[in-house]
Amino acid sequence: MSELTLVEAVRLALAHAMEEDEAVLVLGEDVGIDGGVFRATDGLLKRFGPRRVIDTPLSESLFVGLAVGLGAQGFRPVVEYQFMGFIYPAIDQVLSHAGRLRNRTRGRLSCPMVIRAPYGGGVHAPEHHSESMEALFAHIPGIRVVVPSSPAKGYGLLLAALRDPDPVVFLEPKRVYRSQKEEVAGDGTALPLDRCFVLREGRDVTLVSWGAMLAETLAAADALAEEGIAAEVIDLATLKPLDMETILSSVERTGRCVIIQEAPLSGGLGGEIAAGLADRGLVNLLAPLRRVAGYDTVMPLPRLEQHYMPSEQRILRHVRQVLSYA
Amino acid sequence: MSELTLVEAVRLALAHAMEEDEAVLVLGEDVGIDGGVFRATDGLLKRFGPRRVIDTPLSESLFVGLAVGLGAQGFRPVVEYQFMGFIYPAIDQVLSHAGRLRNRTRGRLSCPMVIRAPYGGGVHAPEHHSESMEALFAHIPGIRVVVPSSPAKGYGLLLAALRDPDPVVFLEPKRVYRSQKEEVAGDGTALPLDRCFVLREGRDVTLVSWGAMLAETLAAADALAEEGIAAEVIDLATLKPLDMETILSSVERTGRCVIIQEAPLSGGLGGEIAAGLADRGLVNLLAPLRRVAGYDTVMPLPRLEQHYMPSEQRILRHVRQVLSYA
Amino acid sequence: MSDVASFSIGHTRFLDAEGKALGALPDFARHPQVLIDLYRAMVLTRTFDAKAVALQRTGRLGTFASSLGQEAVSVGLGTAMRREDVLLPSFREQGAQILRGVTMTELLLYWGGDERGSDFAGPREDFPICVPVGTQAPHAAGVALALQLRGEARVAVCVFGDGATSRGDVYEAMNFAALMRLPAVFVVNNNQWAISVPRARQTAAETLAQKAIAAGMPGQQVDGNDVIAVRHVVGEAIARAREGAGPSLVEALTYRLSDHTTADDASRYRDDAEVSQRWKEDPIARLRRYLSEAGHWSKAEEEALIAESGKQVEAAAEAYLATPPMPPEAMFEHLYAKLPAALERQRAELAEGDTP
Amino acid sequence: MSDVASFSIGHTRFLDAEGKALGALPDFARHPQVLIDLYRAMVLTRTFDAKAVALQRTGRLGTFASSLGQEAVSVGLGTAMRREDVLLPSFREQGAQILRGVTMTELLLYWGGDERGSDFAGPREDFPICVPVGTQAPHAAGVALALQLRGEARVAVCVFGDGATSRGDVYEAMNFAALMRLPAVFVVNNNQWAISVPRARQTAAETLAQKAIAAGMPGQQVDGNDVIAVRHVVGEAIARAREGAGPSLVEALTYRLSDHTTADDASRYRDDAEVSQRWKEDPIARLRRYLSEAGHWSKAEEEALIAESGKQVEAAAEAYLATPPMPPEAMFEHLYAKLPAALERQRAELAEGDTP
Ligand SMILES: Cc1ncc(C[n+]2csc(CCOP(=O)(O)OP(=O)(O)O)c2C)c(N)n1
Ligand SMILES: Cc1ncc(C[n+]2csc(CCOP(=O)(O)OP(=O)(O)O)c2C)c(N)n1
Ligand SMILES: [Mg+2]
Ligand SMILES: [Mg+2]
Repeated sequence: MSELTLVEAVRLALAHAMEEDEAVLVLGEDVGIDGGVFRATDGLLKRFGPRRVIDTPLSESLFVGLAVGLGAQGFRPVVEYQFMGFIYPAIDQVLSHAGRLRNRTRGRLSCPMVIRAPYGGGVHAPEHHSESMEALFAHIPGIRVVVPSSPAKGYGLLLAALRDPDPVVFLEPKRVYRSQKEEVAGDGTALPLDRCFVLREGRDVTLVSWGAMLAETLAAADALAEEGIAAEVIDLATLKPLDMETILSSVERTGRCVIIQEAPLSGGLGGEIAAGLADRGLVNLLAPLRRVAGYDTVMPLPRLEQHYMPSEQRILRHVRQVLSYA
Repeated sequence: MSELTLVEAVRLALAHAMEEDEAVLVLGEDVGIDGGVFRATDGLLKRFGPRRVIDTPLSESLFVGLAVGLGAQGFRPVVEYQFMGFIYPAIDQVLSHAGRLRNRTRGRLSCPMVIRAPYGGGVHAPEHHSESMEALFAHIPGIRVVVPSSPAKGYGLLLAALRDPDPVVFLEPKRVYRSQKEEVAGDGTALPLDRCFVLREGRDVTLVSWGAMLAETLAAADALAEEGIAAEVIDLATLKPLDMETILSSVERTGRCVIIQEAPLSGGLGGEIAAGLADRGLVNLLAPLRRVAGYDTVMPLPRLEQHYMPSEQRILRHVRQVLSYA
Repeated sequence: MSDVASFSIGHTRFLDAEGKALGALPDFARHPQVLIDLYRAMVLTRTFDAKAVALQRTGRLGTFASSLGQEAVSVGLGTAMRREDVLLPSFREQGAQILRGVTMTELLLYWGGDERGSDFAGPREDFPICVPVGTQAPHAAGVALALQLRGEARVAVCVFGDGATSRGDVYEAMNFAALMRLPAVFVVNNNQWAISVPRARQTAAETLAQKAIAAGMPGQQVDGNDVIAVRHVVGEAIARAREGAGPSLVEALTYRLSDHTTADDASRYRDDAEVSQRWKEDPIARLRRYLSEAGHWSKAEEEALIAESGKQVEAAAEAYLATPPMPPEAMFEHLYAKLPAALERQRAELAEGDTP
Repeated sequence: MSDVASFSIGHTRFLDAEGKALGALPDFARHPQVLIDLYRAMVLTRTFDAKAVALQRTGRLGTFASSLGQEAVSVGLGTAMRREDVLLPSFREQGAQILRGVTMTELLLYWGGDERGSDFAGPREDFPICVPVGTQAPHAAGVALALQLRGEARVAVCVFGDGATSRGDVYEAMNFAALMRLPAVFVVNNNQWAISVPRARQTAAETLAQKAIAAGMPGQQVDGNDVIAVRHVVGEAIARAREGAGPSLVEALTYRLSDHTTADDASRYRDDAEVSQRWKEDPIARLRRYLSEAGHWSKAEEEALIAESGKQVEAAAEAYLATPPMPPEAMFEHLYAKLPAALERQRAELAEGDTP
């Protein structure tokens, strides 16, 4: 039981899974002696050896394909992509094979794997290092997409992903990597996949978000609380499959909902949530469903990135508008 | 002026653009002497020669990258991917470069290009040949995504795409390729991008769809008409950027909307449309917003594909439910 | 300028186009029965292909890729493998798959549009047919890494075409396999065409075997119409891989005598004259000539084989045609190990079917 | 087995590590001023790198990739190119970029997080810095195809690192370039490391130059710490490409004396001993020794150069630091040639900024 950062929690979960299951392997660029560019795999090479912690050549389209072969043979590969900006060559293998192998062989072959990648902006990273493209994966059948919002969530959700029999894309908000410390039991207890977490209860409005944006979302909820407005805050956690039930029952009580995402607005996951509410929860809506999101622009380089990312103030502006409907 | 199929209309538009603009080149697998596996480029090699109609090696991750270089040098490459199922290795170049070059160089360099691919199910094609993943592209900043629903739309929209200064992903529903003939002026008149088309006006309910699904959608509208229900039918045509205004004004009149897509439900473009309506059009809604879509499953092989794709009957079932709300 | 590295690509062939031995044959080929079994496997493959094409032409099968003229490649490598090895095929290795226990009924189910065709009752660890060209190469590297990590004396054998050698992921897979000295063998079925693109328009490389040099592993050519040579060369490559000597690439030179698939019309892009020329290299006729000359094969045996192969194929076709489709709900059955609750509503929606 | 193809990889070097000529130098090197200019360019590059690292350490620049120890590669190829040629760099070719007219202020703006750093006032057709490793190789093939189609005597020069040679798209680009005999030259800056992955763990290939063999084009090695050799070998490759003789690959053997970037700590994965050893190969010291021995370079000239380079770099840094950021709306300005109406609402939203 100790206070950990997200990157430490990720490392702890990886070590635990490698300890409890011989089949778990870690592959990626610089995951060995360097411990990964964010140090998420630091110490694993020393502890588990070069047969289970494998530094790969610079071949992004290869890794998920390797994992398909390893998974079909009973291993549980964990593939680290150094940044989400370099994961795109792997979409072919995720879409054409990883998410399909079990179905296309009627269960004869399957390929459990965890595809890890740091993602998102706000850390003044170089070009191509700050995008949020989780929605691309959330549309792909046969996989899971999970995004932790805090150290404890990171530990529990990653453990669950590492034990899951199907492919999981696990996206780690690097803005959270070292920004907060949290108690992490570290006792091997996993958190459930496929469901959202209600971080804070409230009757006036439902705020739905995931990953790094929960910081601004919770800050906005605090600001609202001071005005006597009780916002319910939901952490999506598993983006695919999406637990609409939790969101629906919250909005059934609040009647209002604002969805906050860092990714570009159009085609982002916020649309899926709003669509689910507009169908199954419409009768409960007292106000328009609002999305506060990144713009449909190229993610700006660091000098402008803070103007791109939804701020607490922007969130508050929209929440107030949503609350203004009688 | 003559009756053409979609594949003939595509060919006509390509020929017209190559005729009017020396900078237009066609690249892809088997686009030359074979005329493309669907014959969309048939005759172009003979007419424009091997310098402008280039058969490429089997290197899908290369083509869009080539087009970026060609576009930056003032050419207007048209890249054909044989089937959408093989376009995924190119997402990296579309996302990391094609959609960004103009912005990241502040307009110094740009890369006009048209990325063509047949897509969708319903023609009993082999594995990996029938998916509908347009939503992956509709989330990528800096590009356009266009889907024609008929021969005339195909001709006019493709011409517009070929003249557009920015990258356009042009997805051709192969179920429509030869299923219908339509008058195509063929006089070089382009259709506008960035806006939807109202195919049929109606006051009772708005049906929104795109590409091949408009066949079932219009059939459903016919069936409803016989019962005296007037459905307005909207063809999205340009999926990104999305013309919400046309949809909003329609639903403002009808108060009801059903969105029909062939792609898997979750994370599909239907969600974006519903989300836009649930925000800016909520006050006009008389009934839940319903999406009729493919399932979040792997696209089944031909023996079951018809059960996967939304049928006229399925559409009618949901429209009736939406109409049942007082 | 001083040379720091040099390489060469070899070519192996035992029987010429007339079926004459060019020298001593490898040991296994001294036993007539072995050669007869190779011959029978090639004939069965050709018979199966003909039937599949016929089924497609009559609307009872989907698009199909025949291996006409390339039987020596798939049969040669299929017999060079051990049962416990793992095959990662492209979509033209039915010859090898049948030898490994994939039933012809399963193959027809696959091409007929039924996922059960990839649920092999026989070789449970073999990969299914791979349609996205070259994408099975990374899987082969992954399988080989698994075999190496477990210290098993097994080999992953990956097959793809000449066109696939232009795919970056195939290069990445070979580069990784060589780096890790994985127990893998990559076989290129160089049938000279990638649909309408001839070998010469695929790459400027003099040989496809030399693609191995970039990966840092051995590469060699073999006469892909000489089943004895294919079995021998692939067999040696597999033996080296099994002993831990690392992967290699074998380019089998053959020719696609058929259209690319039943959806293709090769007359649009190649001369019939070229095709008739290539018929003279037919791997089946070649081995038959050798066997008859050597007195190991008679007209009577030939007729019996034709009849027997036909029967087997007919039986498989009947079994295929008699197999009803899966229920629609099957599309949810193996999507995940356990269907997530969030998808239950969709399964229910599917169950409602077309009731308006 | 008969050989059907053979290949060899050559290596070129003119000056040894002590700056002694190993034989006759290429013509251009007979003119002291040419060598002095090469020397000055390398020193300026190193001075710039040092300043950029200092700015990052003091929080005034983002992550930066120094080219310490690799100046001969970028300066050698930069001087081998003609103004009208097109450079497609990775992120460590500042030496070549500066020679081609990219201002040091622009380079600092880029690394400082400002898109205007890629809006080169000088070489308008050169590509910007490319961060996704190897993804500029397909662009180079595209640019070269454009130059070829227009029949221009210009060449696309693409640079990437040893790690990039493991990328499938780099292979695909080289294969296509060779197939089409494009006017392109691919240069590998083999600095022995891809962050923490040493050259030997990147590929089993004995050389990186032999990656060219898979593509069917010439490949050769050059001493990347000998700027004369780099300029000569790359110059010959460019000349061949310009004459229509097709593309080639040049592997420049050098060493990354710095951390990978300012975000890296190389002491985690490599010995200081190795690094000190490699300092003996320093390309700048090497050429300085040669020039001084030959009496073309004095201590006074050295001091003057250091001072002058420092001044230039300081001026560039001040101009960078004095450049205010673009207005937030700039993110919509060059997204499309003309902003689609659908995005106007978002631009308006951005304009509202943080008003709650
Ligand atoms: C990645 C990918 N691109 C395109 C296709 C369409 N296609 C199917 S087979 C084929 C040609 C393959 O040529 P080759 O690798 O030589 O194999 P062959 O068909 O000749 O056996 C193409 C382009 C595909 N299936 N996969
Ligand atoms: C496609 C991609 N993968 C990973 C990274 C992260 N990264 C940046 S540089 C680098 C190593 C590149 O090594 P090399 O090609 O040798 O170039 P060098 O940095 O040594 O100049 C890596 C892995 C990246 N920028 N792009
Ligand atoms: Mg072929
Ligand atoms: Mg390097």
